[in-house]
Amino acid sequence: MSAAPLLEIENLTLRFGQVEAAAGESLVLMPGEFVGIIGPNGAGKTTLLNLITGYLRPESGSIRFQGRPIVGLPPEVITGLGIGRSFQVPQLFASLPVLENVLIALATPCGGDRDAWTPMVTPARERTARALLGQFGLQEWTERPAAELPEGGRKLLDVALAAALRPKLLLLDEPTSGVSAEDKYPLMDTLVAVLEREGVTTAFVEHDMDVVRRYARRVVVLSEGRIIADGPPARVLDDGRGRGFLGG
Amino acid sequence: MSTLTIIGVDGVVFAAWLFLISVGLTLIYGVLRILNIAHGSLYALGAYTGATLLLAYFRHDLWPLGSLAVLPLAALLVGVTAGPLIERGLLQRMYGRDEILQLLTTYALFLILEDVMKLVWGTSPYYAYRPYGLLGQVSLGGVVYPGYSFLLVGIAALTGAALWAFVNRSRFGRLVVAVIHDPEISVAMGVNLPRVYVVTFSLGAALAALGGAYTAPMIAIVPGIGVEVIVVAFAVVVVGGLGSLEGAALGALIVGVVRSAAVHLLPTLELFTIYLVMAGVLLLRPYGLLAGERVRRL
Amino acid sequence: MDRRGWLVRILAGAGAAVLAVALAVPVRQGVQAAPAKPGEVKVSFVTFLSGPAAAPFGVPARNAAEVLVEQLNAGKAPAPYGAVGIGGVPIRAVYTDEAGGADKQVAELRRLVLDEKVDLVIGYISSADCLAVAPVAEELKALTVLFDCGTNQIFEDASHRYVFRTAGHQILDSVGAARYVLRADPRAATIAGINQNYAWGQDSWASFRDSMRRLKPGVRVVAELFPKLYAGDYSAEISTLLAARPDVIHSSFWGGDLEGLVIQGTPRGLGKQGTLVLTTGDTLLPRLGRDLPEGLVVGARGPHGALAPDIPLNRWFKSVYTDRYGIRPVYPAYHMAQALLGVKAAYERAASGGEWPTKDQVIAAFEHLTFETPSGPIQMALGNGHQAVEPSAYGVTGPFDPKTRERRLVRVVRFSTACVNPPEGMKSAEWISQGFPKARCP
Amino acid sequence: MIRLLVEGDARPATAGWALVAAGIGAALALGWVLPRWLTFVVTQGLAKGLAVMGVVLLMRAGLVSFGQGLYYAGGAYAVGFAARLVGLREATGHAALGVAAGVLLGALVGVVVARYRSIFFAMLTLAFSMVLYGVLIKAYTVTGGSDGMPIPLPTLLGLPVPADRAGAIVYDVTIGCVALAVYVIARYLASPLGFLMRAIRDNEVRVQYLGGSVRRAIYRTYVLAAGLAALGGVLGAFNVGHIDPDLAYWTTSGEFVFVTLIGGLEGVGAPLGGAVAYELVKSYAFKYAPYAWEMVVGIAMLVIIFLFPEGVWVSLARRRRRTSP
Repeated sequence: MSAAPLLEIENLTLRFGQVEAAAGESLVLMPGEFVGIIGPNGAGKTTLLNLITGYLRPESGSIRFQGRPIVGLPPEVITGLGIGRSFQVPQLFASLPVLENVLIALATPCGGDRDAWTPMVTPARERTARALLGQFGLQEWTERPAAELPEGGRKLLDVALAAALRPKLLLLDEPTSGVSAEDKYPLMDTLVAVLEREGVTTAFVEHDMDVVRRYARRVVVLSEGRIIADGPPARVLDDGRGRGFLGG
Repeated sequence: MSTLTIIGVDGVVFAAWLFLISVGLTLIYGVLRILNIAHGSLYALGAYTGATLLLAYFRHDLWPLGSLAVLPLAALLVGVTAGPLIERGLLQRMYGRDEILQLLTTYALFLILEDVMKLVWGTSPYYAYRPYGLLGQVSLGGVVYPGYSFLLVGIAALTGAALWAFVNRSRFGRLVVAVIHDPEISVAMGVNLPRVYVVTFSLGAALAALGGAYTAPMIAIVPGIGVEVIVVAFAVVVVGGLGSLEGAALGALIVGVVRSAAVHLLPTLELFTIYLVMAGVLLLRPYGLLAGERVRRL
Repeated sequence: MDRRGWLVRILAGAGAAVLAVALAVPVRQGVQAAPAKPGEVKVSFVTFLSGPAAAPFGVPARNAAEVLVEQLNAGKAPAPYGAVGIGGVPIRAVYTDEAGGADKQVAELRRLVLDEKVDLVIGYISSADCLAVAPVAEELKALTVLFDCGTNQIFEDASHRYVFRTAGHQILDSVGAARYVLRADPRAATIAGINQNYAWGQDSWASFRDSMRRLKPGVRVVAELFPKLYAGDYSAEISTLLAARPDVIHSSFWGGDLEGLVIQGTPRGLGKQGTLVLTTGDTLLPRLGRDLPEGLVVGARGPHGALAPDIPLNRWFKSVYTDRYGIRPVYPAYHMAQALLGVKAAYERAASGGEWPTKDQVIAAFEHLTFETPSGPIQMALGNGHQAVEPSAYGVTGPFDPKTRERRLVRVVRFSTACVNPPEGMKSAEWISQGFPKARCP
Repeated sequence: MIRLLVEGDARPATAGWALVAAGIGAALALGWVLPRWLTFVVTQGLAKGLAVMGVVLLMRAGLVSFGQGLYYAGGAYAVGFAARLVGLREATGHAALGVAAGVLLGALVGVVVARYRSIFFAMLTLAFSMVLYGVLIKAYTVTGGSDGMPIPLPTLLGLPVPADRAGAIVYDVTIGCVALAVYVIARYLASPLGFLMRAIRDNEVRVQYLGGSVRRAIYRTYVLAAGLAALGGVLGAFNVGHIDPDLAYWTTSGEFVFVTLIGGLEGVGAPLGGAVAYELVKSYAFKYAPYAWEMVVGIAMLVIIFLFPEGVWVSLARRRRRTSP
């Protein structure tokens, strides 16, 4: 594994009025890591993802991806550099069939916003899309509009769309929220299996401590826009500070 | 110096008229989130109703100044008839549907109302200019202005103040604000949403009609007078910020003064002023001067 | 379904409507040969029936057509138009709306001529429509009489065989206005214009301004305002005019705009400090009655309305029109009468041999024709006999006449056709800029 | 239609091309059979249909352009200027110039409007077309003002067009241009950009997070739509033989938007069929209800909105599919 960090965050700050959403966060992600980000509501977890992906712009601080500063770039450019992302509320093309969702995800990074001439649907691309849906266990739903998927399926498709980009870094925002208790582990098993096979560096925001304990290799704890703990799950989660902030 | 005075007076008089014709549009958009293309038709409806009432009034040889009080009656009439009819009959079926379809619905309404007015009032012009000369003349900067122009300014100011008080001080106004903020939560809190919608739309319609009614004594009322008004009102409201009362006032003032300056100093540009102001403002502030950008939470 | 499926659908989409229409259309009939006397003459009248030009122009013109067709078909018109309909054949009128733009009117003309098979078309108030329709009428070889539009381009920039215009173009209004103003006030030194921002307003102002400069060198323009058509509110423009204090203010406003200008300007003294010239002001007289101020210079785009001569044909026209519609005819109605009576005169002259005339015979008879109208005799003098010349007349609003319920026009001056129209073969702009060569004025 | 593409075979069968050729041939032949006034109406419908197609392409991303008249007029006036000022008579040159003018205008205006959505997009496009309208009226020494200007009969590939055959020839040229435009649009709809516009309508955020620039996608489509409208304007100018500023007035653009209601958003041919049908209906509404034709159009709109929200064409096609075994 290479020693160069994939993502370096330094002294990130951002305020929403009186609330400090980021109060000088610094964080380094190495290639191949699988990191869980936890913290109470309003700790700035989603804000951190929004800052990295360019949806929000920090007031100060720097973000480097593979050594390149990315603050100020629009989301589509940052995505193009190799950072994929899923959302708390899945961001899908709800009225389009599931297969088309993935086909668009495959075609868009290859100049989909400028190519008005070559057909989007090629046999090769369609095979890739079906294979990806197979990996995520969505092969039964290919022809149905994404809006008809159950919540777990929507979450999976949301990640599948991000994964279709073959990102170097994948940021998942609460992949198991809104999913029933008995579906959580199968969903995470599916996700982790795919992502590990592809060797994608992953950071995921999560509320369920059991999920974090079971899947994360490293845990970062956020509170009021600060990183208050960072380390292996066993140490961080059993540490009193982490526990206290998570409300038990 | 005197040219500046004239520009200022003309600008304010024109701004008063602009405010009257556009404030209803912004109110309706703010609450119902529907851009009412038929707004100009409601203005025309107000002008026709106002003229009809004025003609009836003068037929009875009553106190001439009383005619000025007949005009709000016309607005009220349009508000309580056309307002609920359009909102209940048509628009309520469109809530929550595609914005494009909402826009097209009001466009269809505009086409229908134009011909309905022709069927009701015919194609011959209506004149009701008697009130225009009733208030005497005022000389400002060497130029004579009719008192009526200042009545218009007064009515616009009064309307604006009354609306502001209504929205910010009355109980119903607070309900309206709640609905603007979040229709779903306000329903959960027991707000009668259909009632808020029908009252707001009728009020907006009445305001359009008020603008029309007070314009009636200045012009010959003929089919088609509403068409231009739509575009002008849109521009004013977009400059100020869609859905903002203060924005409508500010937009009207800016457009009014810029246009009046153009008429006096650069008549060739007069035609474009309204669009230039609109394009310029939107380039700098994409959602108008007094409207915040709504950021979507992820 | 495969890709073929959607290609077929594209075709279906593009072609289905075309095919459906094609099947529904009956096979075309052959071109008519030597004409026998027909059962009727089918005339299409195209005027504005909707939009802002309907009330001031379109409807009065349509009404004039309607009442005249009734009268002519009943044989009740006075000499020389006593024959039933046209040459004994009743007229059948088809009324069409001029609204919808020039492309719409071109489509309508094709439909009227090719599908509805009208014998001739009388119409068009808008100059844009006249300019668009004229070449199509030539292509269709359809006899078309333009009755009201004012542009001078039609016969000055092209020559036509099937197109006639029985009204004078806007030059005579502007030249007449300039001559009248300088007669009434030879000391006038500053002029201003408020005209609608479209071809009619722009052309009218340009030819008035140039005529003034030509007739009285040194005349200064102090304001040129072009508010947009149907603007409604003219407060700022009126302020500008009042502040500029010109000796003469020219306006070719018409319809609602004209009335708005007068209503808004009167209480502010517009027309008191200088002369206000309204070239289409005749329409105001019956509308505003006593409320129209005194001292306005008013024209009627020729000797029409209140400026029409007191002759039997005019008295008859005024009375049948007023009886039917409760208001006296204004100049668009007179223009319509000119067109219909001109057509009748041309047909009857062509048919004087006893046989029903061919289209070519009607055209030959129409060219250079002089015929009687309620406005006096009209001569097809310009454009190789296809364009009428009219005299011009202006007057000043005077005391209110309770009998007609209008203000009387005083100090009326009539300018003969040779005084206010360019000679044959000369363009209007050149005629004015060269100082009105060959003009003969009283 | 898009769904069919996903499963479809990438290359059309030769039988398909034969059908296309036969269809175009049949359409061309119709021009010499139909009565002249009807050829005119159909040509006019097809010319406007091209502008309507542009509106449809944008509407697929949820954007209503109330200003396509800007490009329709732009194309038409490019022909007018070329004929009047430069003396260019060749129709193919006119067409190329008109489309270039439209694309150029679209490329400039698009920089501004591609930032806006919903009502702001609608109003800004409207404002730009009204500015052109104002310029056309104001600059009357060049444009002829509100009177417009005549379009002389052009030559076609160097050959003069005889006046009595002009209608049929313009119709055939229109069919040819429309066939070409349909091909381009079909490629566009099947392309990543075409799909992306539907995706933008559903979810702009996701498009961004797939690395797609929403603004660029809208911009490119806007320019394409401008080119289509300009081509329509060129053909309309040939057909009518006269142009005036009303082509840029917002009610012209409103008509284009109205026709999309008839055609719906999914077809390629439907906007064309819709435009032709609309021209015919307008023709007859004029004839039978000269005082109330706007009302007829308005009521028709409401009926369509309430009964066929996806457009008459698409809704009927769907109903047929559902009822067929």
